[in-house]
Amino acid sequence: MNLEPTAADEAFRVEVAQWMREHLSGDFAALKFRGGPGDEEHEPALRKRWERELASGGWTCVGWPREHGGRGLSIEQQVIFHEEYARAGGPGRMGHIGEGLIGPALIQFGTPAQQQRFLPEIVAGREYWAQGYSEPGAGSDLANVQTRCWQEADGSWRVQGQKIWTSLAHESDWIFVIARCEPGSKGNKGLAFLLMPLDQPGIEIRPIRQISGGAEFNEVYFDGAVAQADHLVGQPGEGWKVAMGLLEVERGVSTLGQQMHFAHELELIIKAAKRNGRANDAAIRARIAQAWCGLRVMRYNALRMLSGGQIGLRREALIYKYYWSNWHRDLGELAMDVLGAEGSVMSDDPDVRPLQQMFFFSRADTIYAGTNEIQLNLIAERGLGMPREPRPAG
Amino acid sequence: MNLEPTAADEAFRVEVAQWMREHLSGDFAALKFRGGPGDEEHEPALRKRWERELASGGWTCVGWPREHGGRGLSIEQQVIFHEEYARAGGPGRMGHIGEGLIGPALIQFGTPAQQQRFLPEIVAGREYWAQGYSEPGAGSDLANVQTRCWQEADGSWRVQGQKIWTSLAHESDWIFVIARCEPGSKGNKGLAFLLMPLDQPGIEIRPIRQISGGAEFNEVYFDGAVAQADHLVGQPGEGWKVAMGLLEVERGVSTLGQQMHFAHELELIIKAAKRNGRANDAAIRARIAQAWCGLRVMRYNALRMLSGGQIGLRREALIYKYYWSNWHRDLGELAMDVLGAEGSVMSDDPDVRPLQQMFFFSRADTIYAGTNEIQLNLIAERGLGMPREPRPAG
Amino acid sequence: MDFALTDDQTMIRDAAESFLGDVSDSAAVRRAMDSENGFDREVWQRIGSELGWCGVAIAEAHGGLGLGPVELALIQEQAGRRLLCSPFFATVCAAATVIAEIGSEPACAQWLPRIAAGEIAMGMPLYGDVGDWATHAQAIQARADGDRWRLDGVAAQVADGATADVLLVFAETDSGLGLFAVERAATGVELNPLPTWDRTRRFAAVRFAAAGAQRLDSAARIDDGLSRAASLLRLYLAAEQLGCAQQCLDLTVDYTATRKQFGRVVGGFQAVKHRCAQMMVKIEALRSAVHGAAACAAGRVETRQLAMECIMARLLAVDAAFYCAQEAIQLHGGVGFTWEYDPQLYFKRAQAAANWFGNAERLRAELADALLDDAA
Amino acid sequence: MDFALTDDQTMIRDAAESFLGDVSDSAAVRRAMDSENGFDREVWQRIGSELGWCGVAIAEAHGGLGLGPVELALIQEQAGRRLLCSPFFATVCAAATVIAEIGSEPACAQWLPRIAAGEIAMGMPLYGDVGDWATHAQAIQARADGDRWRLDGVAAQVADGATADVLLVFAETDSGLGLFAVERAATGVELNPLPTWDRTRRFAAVRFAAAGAQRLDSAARIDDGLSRAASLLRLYLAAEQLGCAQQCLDLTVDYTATRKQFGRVVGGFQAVKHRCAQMMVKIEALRSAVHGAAACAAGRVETRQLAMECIMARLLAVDAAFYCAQEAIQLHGGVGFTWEYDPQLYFKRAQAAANWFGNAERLRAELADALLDDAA
Repeated sequence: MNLEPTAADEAFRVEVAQWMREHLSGDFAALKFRGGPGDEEHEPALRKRWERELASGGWTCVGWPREHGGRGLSIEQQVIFHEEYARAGGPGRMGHIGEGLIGPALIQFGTPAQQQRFLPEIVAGREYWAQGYSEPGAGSDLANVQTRCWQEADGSWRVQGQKIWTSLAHESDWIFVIARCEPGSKGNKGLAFLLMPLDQPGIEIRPIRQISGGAEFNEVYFDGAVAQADHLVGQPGEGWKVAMGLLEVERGVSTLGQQMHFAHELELIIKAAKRNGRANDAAIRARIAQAWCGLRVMRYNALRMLSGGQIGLRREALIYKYYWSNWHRDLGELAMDVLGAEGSVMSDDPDVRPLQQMFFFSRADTIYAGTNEIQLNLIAERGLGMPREPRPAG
Repeated sequence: MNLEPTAADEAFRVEVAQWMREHLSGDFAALKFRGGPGDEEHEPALRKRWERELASGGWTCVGWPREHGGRGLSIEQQVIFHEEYARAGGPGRMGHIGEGLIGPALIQFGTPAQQQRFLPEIVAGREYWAQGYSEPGAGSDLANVQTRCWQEADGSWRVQGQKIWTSLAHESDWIFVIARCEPGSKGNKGLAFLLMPLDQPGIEIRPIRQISGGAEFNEVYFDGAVAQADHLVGQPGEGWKVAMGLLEVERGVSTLGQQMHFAHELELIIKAAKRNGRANDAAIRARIAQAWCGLRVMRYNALRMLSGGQIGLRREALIYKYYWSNWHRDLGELAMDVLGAEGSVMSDDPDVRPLQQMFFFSRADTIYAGTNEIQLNLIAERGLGMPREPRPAG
Repeated sequence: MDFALTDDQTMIRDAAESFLGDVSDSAAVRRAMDSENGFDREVWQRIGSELGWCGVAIAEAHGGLGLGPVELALIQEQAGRRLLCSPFFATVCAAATVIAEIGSEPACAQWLPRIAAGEIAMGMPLYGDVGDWATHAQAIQARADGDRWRLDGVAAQVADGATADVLLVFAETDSGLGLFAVERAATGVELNPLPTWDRTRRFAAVRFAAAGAQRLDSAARIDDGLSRAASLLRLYLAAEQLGCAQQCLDLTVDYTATRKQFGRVVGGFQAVKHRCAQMMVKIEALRSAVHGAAACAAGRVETRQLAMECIMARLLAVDAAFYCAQEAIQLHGGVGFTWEYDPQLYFKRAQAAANWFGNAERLRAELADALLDDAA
Repeated sequence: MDFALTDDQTMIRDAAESFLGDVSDSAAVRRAMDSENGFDREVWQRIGSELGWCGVAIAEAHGGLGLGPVELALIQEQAGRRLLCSPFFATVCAAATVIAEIGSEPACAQWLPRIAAGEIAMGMPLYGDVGDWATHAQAIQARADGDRWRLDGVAAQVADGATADVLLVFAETDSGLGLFAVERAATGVELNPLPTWDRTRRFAAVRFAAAGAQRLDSAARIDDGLSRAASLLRLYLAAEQLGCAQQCLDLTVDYTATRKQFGRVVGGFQAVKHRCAQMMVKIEALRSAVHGAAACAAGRVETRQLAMECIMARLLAVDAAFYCAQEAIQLHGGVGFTWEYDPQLYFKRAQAAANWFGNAERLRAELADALLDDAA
């Protein structure tokens, strides 16, 4: 067990920090600390330009193998990259679905042709992706897919149905969709995983306005929308395997970058508390201390995840979503309690507005990607071997 | 809605307080504030004498109808009696099972002969009762009764089985038992309700030592123990009806007396906090304030219960057990946090020991008479009409 | 001792439930939220004229019905349940209470009948505890100008400030705190409507520049009166939040009764049932607290005891309203944080209201002072 | 950067798990609780001689194995899991750490080898934060008496005070705080064993009346050393509590897997599953915290940062140990609060330990001072 960085890692950290300092400037300076969850609608065009700026420095897809256009960084260096990116105030990544989800899935499950068609565009920041998993009737029951697909005589696929909670669909070029290709199949059997351009007649995107007033989520309606024959990933019927591979990938090193973002939020809270005097209240002080503890726990928990699970048999991975989402929701409450009545008024202050957005948007943290209730079921069943929830036929 | 007392009630309050002041003296002074939950083993003989002292003043069974030997007090006066009893430090009542449970059950379901045999002894403080409901395998599932009974040729009943959590069985003369009289019956069908003397060859009492070291609970083993033919209450097979009637009675006016006891505990905590300086800590102060709020809630909630349920359709009765037991458990934690390291050492100080006992014994509050989990099921199902828990055949 | 409602009280409650269910359903609330003034004038007029709620707690001598805190709390509970967008809260619960508790007899005689008749709407800041009122008053200086007064300074957040006919503020005079009424349309009054997250109750920042004002307080009443007024305001707000919390639970029980996941109705999962049960525990505890405190306010209770009772009710209300709104969002799942479903409305109200008339921490501290200075 | 255990560390952990599973099962713990001394001498001797744990974190120069906080924390976790009744905690985790961090070189050379060899047991008070140590030291006055010192005063709660060979206490000298060793059997030492609720770790009140003592501290080391020692003590206690919490969860999962209610295994109820899952969340968070803080302690971390990391671990430990013991009782149902079942043992330990080396409130306040004095 050794937390000391090597000299090479230290040098790499300096390199990233310096690049960020030099490039997150000029037009891009306005993007600092913007575009995160709850703020994803901020300046999408400029943020796409920023993605290409990153690409020009070789800072997209840093964890992908070199043969697929990535930088092939070690885990340690990926962590350092994400930390320094976040520390510098690097904006929320427009390309994260492509880089973090569909790219790795194509590297694992895609054909060489698919890889050649899609991966370079993701690396270069030229094509953006949206995900089509959740459905209105399914909620946390991801496998309850009602969207249908069928193959035409020419080999192309047609899709009919509806997806929901698709973030930034209106800013994306492509969507990956999981749809039922075997009529009458149930649950995770009989599904296909398809890649589809969003700009086509059979697809309609409708924004979902959420609690904070923004609308980064969408409903996506498919009415006979088309996917090319060679844009099926994996075999028909095995879409679930591809989809689950993606969800695993979601728990990657980027979590340490997320934590830097959280740390920045806690700094804003401390700043606000000092400004308005709440920093003198014992109860607020105690809660700030408690929040800081959570930050440390998340850091060490992530390091455990990256160390190969030797300490604790990957139980740390199982608790992570529940832990951070509830911690973050609490942080939102702390922020508003610190702001007091001032917090009730929508603010333009760059030190205040992010805290307000965080407060409202963090309400979604404990719901999306597995609600608290689902997470606790998983922890009990997979982590503790307790009996599974009964699932009546129906 | 009117919380102002009448002049007659005020006079009655003075009468009770004065009687208590005069009689809870001499030998009995040592009983002040003793004998409550967690302390029930304190001086049983003296406390039985105290019961007879109460009887001599007409202060036992104050809510029973006069024709059954009670005082026939109104609800308001019963409340006043219990409040003043507790305020004066009246000790935990040795006779409360007789007075509060089996007596009312006999008044409702007993034969005239049973009433004449048993009620006067309860009123006079000459016979003490224990209850035989819970069984080792049943826990919260009260209806899962395994103890069997059968009728002999001479009409007497024999009982075979085991009961558990029988408080003060070793200090009691009689026990009421619910046992299965119809072999093969299940759940709440086919049960009989029997009255049995404890001092007989077929009954063995074994104390259960609990967390605080005391042993006021017992296991009671029945090996062909006998109940007289005329000591069956209600019809064979209808024992559940009698038993449930008892549980309803448990939520009576005595709850307001219990609250005075709680208030006394909070006073001890405030005293301790002032003594050792914790009364200056903001967090302790906040928790004391919060505890006081809970006391007020319980008082008003009890007044709602007594007002006939007009405000809120008896929902206040449904939440009461859950509310008070969790409040009390929290109070125990507050007490120990106030005492600090001093609290880790068993104390003889009459200002400290009751708080320690309360801390440990209140762990049982959220378990006995319906665990938290059962209470929440009941609230959801009966209070909110949500679906019942599935009960697989078995 | 009788904790039951009288027949008249039950009638008032039932009428409020029925009326507000009609005129303040979700669609009506959303229309009001999107409107410039933030409320429906017709509903407000019906409340004043047809229903007579404006005078419920005002003495008969001042043109009211001479009922009291119990009745007004029952109406407030229904108003909270329906998130009634209306000048009712600032005018009837807040301003009328403050005037009645600390106003001079001429001031009461001038203003209370007009409020009772539903003729005027008043705006008022919803500051924290009594100590805060004095602090905030320092931001406004009052100087005598013949019979009248002139105000200079700012009130940061005035409820209904942009729409009320008259604004009621505390200001600093040479001889201490005073209560002043200013016509909203008067010269020297500058209004700045605030974009609050909760759109169901509007606020404006107000700047006074030598604005003409009338002084309302009676010096002799101010000490005791401020405390009693603060207690009543907390009670009315607690009652409102009881209604908010109840509606969150009702929405959640209804939603989970039909929504299916994993082939089962969501409401059948024990975790969901237990969460709803815990909402109910908090709500019924709050209901007991509100009714208890209201009964105290209606009875002969000394100022200090009343303060403790109303702090208690308000403390439970802060917690229950936030918890139930939070759980309503959580148990609605994905739709819970959308604009389209109602839980977010209650959540925003709960967050905003947490700061009105004292936040939980300040309330607990105030209560602890009373308890720990008192006990032997 | 590597957060994985080395092979040696894994071996130490596995050996501790296996040894303590044998010698410190529930029956053994109960025998020790009922014994006069409170521990099994044979087990203590095997720990010292056969297993070599006493020297794990002591430098090789002082006869130890020269390993460090990571290894000792791993042993402590298993000791906590099994509620090991032993002088190990007071002697090896507490006394040796304090001597190593603030002792003079001669004192270290004299005492650490004896501890490492398992030759002696030491008793020590487990005061709260560093500030407390100074306050409590004022209850004991030390005066020089030639080469040696004389102590007068009281130490209210000394861990293993009645059985240790040597007692280690802080006392007030003319020139400030000093650390002193006193033979338990010395003249002028009066011992009063305390009837603590937790019988798995014993305490005694100690009165000194001109008791002969040796001074151990090096004046130059005391400021920095006190803080580092406090950090390590908190870490070792946190590791122990991690083990306690884990065992509470394991006992509960096992019990609920067989116990039936309403015709179903109790562990199948969603409410029970979720509670167990929440225990696991707290435990795994604590595990991350303990391993992170241990890695910091083993590395090059400045005193102030180390203090923050160890407070963090200790804060999580207080909460997790109490919560898991509480839930173990609750989820065992009726038997949960009986003497016969083990949850009560962990519950009493959790309650007692909440006061050692700083309660949660003090720890949070200390951390807040560091965070809020620091941030821009």
